[in-house]
Amino acid sequence: MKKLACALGALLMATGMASAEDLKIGLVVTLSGPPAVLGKQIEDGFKLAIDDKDGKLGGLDTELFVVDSELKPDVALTRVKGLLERDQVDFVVGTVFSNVLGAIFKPVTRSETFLISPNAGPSTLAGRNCNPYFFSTSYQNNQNFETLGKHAKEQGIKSVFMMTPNYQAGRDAVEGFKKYYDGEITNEVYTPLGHQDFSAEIAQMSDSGAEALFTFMPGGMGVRFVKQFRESGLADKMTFLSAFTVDEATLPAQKEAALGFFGATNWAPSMDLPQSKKFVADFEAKYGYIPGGFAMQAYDAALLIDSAVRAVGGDLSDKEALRKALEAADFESLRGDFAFNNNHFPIQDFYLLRVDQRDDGKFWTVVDKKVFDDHTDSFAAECKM
Amino acid sequence: MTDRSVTQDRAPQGGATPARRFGDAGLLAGLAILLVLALMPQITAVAGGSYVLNLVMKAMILAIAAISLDLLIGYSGLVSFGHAAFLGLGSYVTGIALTEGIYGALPILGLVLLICGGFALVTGAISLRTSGVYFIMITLAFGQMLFFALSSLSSYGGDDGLTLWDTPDLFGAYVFQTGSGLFYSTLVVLALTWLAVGRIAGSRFGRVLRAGKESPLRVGVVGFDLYRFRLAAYVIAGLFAGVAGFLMACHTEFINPSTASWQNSGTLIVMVILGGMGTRNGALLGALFVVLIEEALSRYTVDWKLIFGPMLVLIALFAKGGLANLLARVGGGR
Amino acid sequence: MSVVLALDGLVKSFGSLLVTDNVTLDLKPGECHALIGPNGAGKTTLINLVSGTLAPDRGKVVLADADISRLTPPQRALAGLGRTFQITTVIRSFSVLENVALAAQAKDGSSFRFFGTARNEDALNSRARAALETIGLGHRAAVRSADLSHGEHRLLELAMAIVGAPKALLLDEPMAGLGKGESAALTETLKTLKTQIPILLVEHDMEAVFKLADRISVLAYGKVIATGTPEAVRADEDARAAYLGTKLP
Amino acid sequence: MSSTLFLIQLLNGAQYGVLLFLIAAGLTLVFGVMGFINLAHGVQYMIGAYLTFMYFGVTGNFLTALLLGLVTALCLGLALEALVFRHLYDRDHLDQVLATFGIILFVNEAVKVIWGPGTLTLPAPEFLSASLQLTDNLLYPVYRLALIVVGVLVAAGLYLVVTRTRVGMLIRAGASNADMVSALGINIRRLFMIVFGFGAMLAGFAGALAAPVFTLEPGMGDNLLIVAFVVIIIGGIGSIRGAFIAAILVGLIDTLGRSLATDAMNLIFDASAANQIGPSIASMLIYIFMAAVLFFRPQGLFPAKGSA
Repeated sequence: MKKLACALGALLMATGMASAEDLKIGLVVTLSGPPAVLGKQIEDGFKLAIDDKDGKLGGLDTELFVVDSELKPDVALTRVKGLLERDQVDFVVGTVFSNVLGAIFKPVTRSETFLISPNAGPSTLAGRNCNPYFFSTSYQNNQNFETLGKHAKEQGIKSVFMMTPNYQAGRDAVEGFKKYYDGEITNEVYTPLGHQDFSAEIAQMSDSGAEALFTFMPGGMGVRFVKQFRESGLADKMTFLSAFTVDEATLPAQKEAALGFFGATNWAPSMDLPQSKKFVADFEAKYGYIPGGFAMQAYDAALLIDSAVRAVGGDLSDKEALRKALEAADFESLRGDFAFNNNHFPIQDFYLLRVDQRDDGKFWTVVDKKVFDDHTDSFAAECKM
Repeated sequence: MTDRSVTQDRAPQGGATPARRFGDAGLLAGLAILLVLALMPQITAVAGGSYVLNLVMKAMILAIAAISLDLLIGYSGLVSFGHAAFLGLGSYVTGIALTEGIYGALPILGLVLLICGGFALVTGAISLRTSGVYFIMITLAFGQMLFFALSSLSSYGGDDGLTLWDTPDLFGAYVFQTGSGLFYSTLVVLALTWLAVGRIAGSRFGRVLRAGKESPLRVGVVGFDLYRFRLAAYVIAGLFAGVAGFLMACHTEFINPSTASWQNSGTLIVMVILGGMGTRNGALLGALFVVLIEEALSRYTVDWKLIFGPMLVLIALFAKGGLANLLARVGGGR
Repeated sequence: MSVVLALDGLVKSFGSLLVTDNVTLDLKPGECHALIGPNGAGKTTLINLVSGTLAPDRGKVVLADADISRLTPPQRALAGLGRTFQITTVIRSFSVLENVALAAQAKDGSSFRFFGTARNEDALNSRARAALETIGLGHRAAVRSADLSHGEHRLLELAMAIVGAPKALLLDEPMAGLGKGESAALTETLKTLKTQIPILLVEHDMEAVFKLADRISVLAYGKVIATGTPEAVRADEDARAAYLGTKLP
Repeated sequence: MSSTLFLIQLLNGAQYGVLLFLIAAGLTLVFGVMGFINLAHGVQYMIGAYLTFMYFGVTGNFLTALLLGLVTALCLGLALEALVFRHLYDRDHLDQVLATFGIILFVNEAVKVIWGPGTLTLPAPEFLSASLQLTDNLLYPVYRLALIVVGVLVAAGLYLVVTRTRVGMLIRAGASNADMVSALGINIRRLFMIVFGFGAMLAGFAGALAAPVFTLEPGMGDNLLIVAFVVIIIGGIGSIRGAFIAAILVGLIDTLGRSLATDAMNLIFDASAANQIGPSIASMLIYIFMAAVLFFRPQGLFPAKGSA
């Protein structure tokens, strides 16, 4: 019994350490399993921003606590409570995935800690459950898909085959696309999450006679699908419209198989803006890979915190003032135009992107055309803020 | 036929065996663990803070599910690989009830018991036709079916899950609100589960289950329809796990299909084996161990599984009977 | 009631193989009826048909004037058919007493009682102890049954079979694996026991069979080829032929 | 659905089934013969894929890489057997579950640390990189056809080994009565070691073959392990024939289910509900199938213990 008590004591000590710093930020990302690639981008992007500010965001010594959500909502919840109660962070930045954000949302905002999402943007948090303590430097999930829908309509594409994973983000993708696209939809196919073999779906595509494919296959699913799609020969017959399927996270594995495929989002590493060019160059030099939107949004999240803390002169206790400062978004975003809407989601431009090969042989995305100018999400009206 | 007092002399304990004496030590150890848990709010106030208390609460809720699973694995020889389904179902019934405007804890718990019991009755009736590894897999199958069903509940968040903005109340008292109210409610449920499973194991009913674990044939031949006993045990375990699901929904203020995933079912099994099967204390210790060690290790490295994995292997290889037995040996050696 | 247990025209085949061929035999109060036959004669199948592990294709099993042919093994046990196994199947982690108490519990009201410590139920324990005394295992009541000797296991099985006061006993090779002395002792115990509960005995130990049995039936190729007193069977040509090379004592 | 499409889907289902068989075969042998629940079979599949990937990076030749990968997978399997599994043969099934679960955690994490968390790809061998024109606009990689052929060959080979050879006889005898085999003077431990090493190699082989189609990821074997268990349960534990038939059935049901479930639900529900329910039903299908098989045949389709 005594031994147990000692062990318990040691454990409590180990898990209960905290130290005092000026500005404490908790970063909740997924660092386990294949999605760790995305979590790493966010971590690297955020750290790069802190480095660029010489370790002081808003002029305060900054301490960063990185925790791994393991893509398990309950694990994320436990660790976030650790950040809030043990480490007493001033900001929580996260997450990659909507389900993890949903799990941590209530405890973080209830503790009146500002929560900034560098990626996940579920519709409920943009709409009826918007919150004074929640900000997003990314987008509302549907917006990338709306971009593709609008593009498809503008191009006069007559029929589309839709395929997304069978989960909430997949459903949002279909809904977002349909909001602007009014042509024929030949099929709506939902695959299991983590799907391995797309041959059955590809056979359906070839049979459907659709003019274009709309898909959303993040991570490893995207790598497998793009490879199998290219092998099937359909790439020459259907226009490939996608989001999060051919991006900087997956292109290193997809390589030429993805060449010429379309994506859509709010930024591309090839973008011709001085701050963006510097960011991409620094990032590549430091981490050895091309940053994607995840890294950019994390970098912006750090800049946002920097600007707000600076504006309130480092006084983190006046939450009202701090919120005002955050809402002002007084920083130079890597993507160019950036302002917050009433629901604390960005008002920004959206682009159609195309996969291209750089001179050094690496693959990245380039802007094909601007689809939306100062786009606001569709749920802001539901937000009573 | 024979003078009873004479035979009483020969076997004064009514058939006391070493196992019986061990059981008494187990009772004390279990009470000691529960006492330490009861003092956790005070202990964590000194070291660890509310974060550690939260962890302990999470472990306690999982311990309720693990102890109920031990009724199946440890006492009945039924390795259910779908026990997390009841956790998931319990939390979803709670979450959906709250969303639909039912706030009373009693009606919600009634619904949880009704639905989890019904699910256990139907799936158990089918699963118990099989045995051994086939039983493991068919319970997995039902767990997966429920998981996919919960994931497809689009109006309740689909696989993104659902944040719960309300808390069940008991006659206007918020004893299930996260914080000390929920802590003591959980403690009470945990203690009741621990007691109940112990009582059940020692009862006539439990004796049939334990005998059936060793020799289903023998139990049938003396005149028991083991299927009915096992089905009842399966339903009882499902009810306890369902209540654990209710507490989990209150604790996390969030429901998510991953609660019902096969990985979670696996974790519950690991808790039971790790702690020691057929001893309620084992499941209790196993749950505490897994939750606390995971969290402590993950503080040091993202790749904590590189340490935790071999730890499990070593326990499997060298700690026969799991942590509870290890503890008993340490206790006995004093 | 002149017949306790009757097998009436039992037939069972596995595919095209007829393993039980129209077997009819009965068991009267106070007697021991032994069933003998060479290996492969269908004794095991017959036992399974009687105890309910297998269902007959035709024919019926009647216990105390009630047709039990369609009952499950537990139901047959409750109806009053006690049995032991060729291979010992006791609950090894239970004490000897608790094994027997478990069997007693089956016949004593509902076992769907979730509270109360079964181990402390005096009514069950005293009946169990009485059964143990009857077969001479009373002094081992507190021992974990895994620690019993092989012979003691057989006795424990017997105690479990009789504690519910069955109407008939079905013993499957109770002497198997016993030493000479143990076997003789068990024979004596059974001799007393059969006066209270008639016994259908399947046994290889011919010495014990001829000492115990009041009647013997010889089974060959699934058929009963001879039935009668030990003396009559000893003299029977067919029985001798079936045991070709084996000398009946 | 047109009949051409239906035929193509049958082909796809068969191909998935064959791959499942390659994974399930080793599992059912180890499980059936040794009565050992090896949850680590999935990570052995992953190891096979990653080793082949690594050797491909060095040699640039798929077949050489595959061969080297298999040898290494075999060695790792034997090492695991000697370090862990050997000490658990006589123990409770659940101790085996705990130990092999620990191995899963460790190996998945180790792979992530060594090769990184990202998805990796392995090209198909040069001589199989062509494609067949299946319909006017659909190509079918020859590699996938080769996969079916290899799977069928492995199935036939295994079946012959188990039913016709002395080792096969020992394997079957060892499954039904280990004591008897020992009594015959056979070293049952060595037999188990061989079976285990072979099972690990078979899993690695499946992983290496699947890599060009399915890509590589840490944890890539976990979900397939569950499906492989479903396969061997449906087929009957220890039965090669059962595993093969069940694998093909599961492959077909899963593939056809995914392409038909939504259409089928459209007959009952309106379009949006069908889109909601169909994919969920498709995901559940193999589990529903397993539960149904076990309901009618609690020991699987080919329960004969110890037979092939």
